[in-house]
Amino acid sequence: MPPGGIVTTMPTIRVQTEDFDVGAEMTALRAGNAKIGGIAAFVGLVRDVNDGAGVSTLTLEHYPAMTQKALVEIVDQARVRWEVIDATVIHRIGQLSPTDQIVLVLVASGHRGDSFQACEYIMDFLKTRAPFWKKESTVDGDHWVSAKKSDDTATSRWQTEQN
Amino acid sequence: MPPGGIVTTMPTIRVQTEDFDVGAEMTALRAGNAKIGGIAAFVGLVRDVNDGAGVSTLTLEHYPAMTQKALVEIVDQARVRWEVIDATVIHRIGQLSPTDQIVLVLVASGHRGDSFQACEYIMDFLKTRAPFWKKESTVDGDHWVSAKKSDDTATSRWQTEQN
Amino acid sequence: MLNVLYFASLREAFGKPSEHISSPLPTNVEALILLLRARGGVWSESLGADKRWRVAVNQEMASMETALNAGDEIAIFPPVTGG
Amino acid sequence: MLNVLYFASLREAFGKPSEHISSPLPTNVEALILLLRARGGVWSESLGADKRWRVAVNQEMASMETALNAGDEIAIFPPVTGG
Repeated sequence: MPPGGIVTTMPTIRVQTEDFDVGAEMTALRAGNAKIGGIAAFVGLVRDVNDGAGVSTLTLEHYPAMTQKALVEIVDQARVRWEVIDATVIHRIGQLSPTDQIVLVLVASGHRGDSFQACEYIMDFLKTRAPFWKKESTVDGDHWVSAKKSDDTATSRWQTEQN
Repeated sequence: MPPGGIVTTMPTIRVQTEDFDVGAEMTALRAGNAKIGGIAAFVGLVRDVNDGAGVSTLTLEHYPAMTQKALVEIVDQARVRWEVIDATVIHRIGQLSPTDQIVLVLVASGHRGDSFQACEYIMDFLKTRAPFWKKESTVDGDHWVSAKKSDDTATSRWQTEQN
Repeated sequence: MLNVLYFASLREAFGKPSEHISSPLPTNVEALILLLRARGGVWSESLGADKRWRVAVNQEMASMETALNAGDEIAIFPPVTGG
Repeated sequence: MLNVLYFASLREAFGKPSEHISSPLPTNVEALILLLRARGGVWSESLGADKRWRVAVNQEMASMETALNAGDEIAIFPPVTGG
């Protein structure tokens, strides 16, 4: 039972090649639930890190049998720590271009602090625990993106801090 | 000049009686800017705190001459602390009902940590510094909502912590 | 002359959204508050030291020591509850 | 028999997305890694102790000590980079 004893809903978790509509996902999440005081959201976008001369496309691969399991577990862990009424996680795969949407996390809670913390926690763990890999195609050729130390740091702070 | 030396954009700040469209605001914020790696968002909603028997409407009043100034200053303060490429703050006034949207904060940054922190900072200061007041109309009559100590605590932690 | 505005519960308690205060012109926020409290009734009650209220001078949050000048817009209101 | 999957740069380096490994059946993740490294070339290079790679057993993150049983699905991949 999460803090506050609020009845939890099964989160919406999807991995898809199609784009997503943030407004529609948010409307679906909050539909008619007057217990929700706020929704924290994060949308990840493909950056053009090299001023237009760089990334032309990004290809996202994943491990289908594990992805859903990993994302459900991350959301469950967030619910142990914060009051989460409902949540949505959508991650795209396949070929993407700069300014395209990659990932969406929505967390609906009674109070904003819970939604902000849970949303950032889910993003941090998604970055370091969910089995997705990015390959960049640039004018200099293709290469697999390296994991960033800053993402490991972002994840490990949840294990040490007293939120 | 903010960290990273990124050229800043004038934030979008609006106070309005009409509802807002989160998807459309997000699309406008990120339009064509390939430097944006992520957008953190928060949508505040009218809660029905008393299981349906309680709040029937909420009326929001503000101090027009001060509101815009206060919100601009809050966003500026966030930009001193984090890399913010662009931001949107929309606050509704007038009469609202449970499940209605009250407030929207969007922060676009190169990296997600900046957008999350700046978005939560803006919400925390909006709650304790922007001149809005809520009046609840319930079956037991009307009353002005009291300021919450938890909001003061949320604001003051930004003044002490080393983000 | 000062333009003094009241908001939310204070506007309702005082029965008016604003008024002009000119003679004597209070020199700082504290002097203005003392002048208003001296009216007694809802004024002394609502602006008591035990009550929570805030003052803005020319749309910026102010303290009891903030100086006042002719033409200033002073707003007195309860702690804000937006968002 | 173990079903061993490779992803991203490891899939490309090894030139295959998966393979079956049966005899001898490695008893834990470390034994499987040693068996693969013993192939030399890209195998010993990509799975070197100085390289960053991860192992999942039955879709859960595993360590070198995680025991393996016939029928398990083992995935070997570089650190994840989604989001």
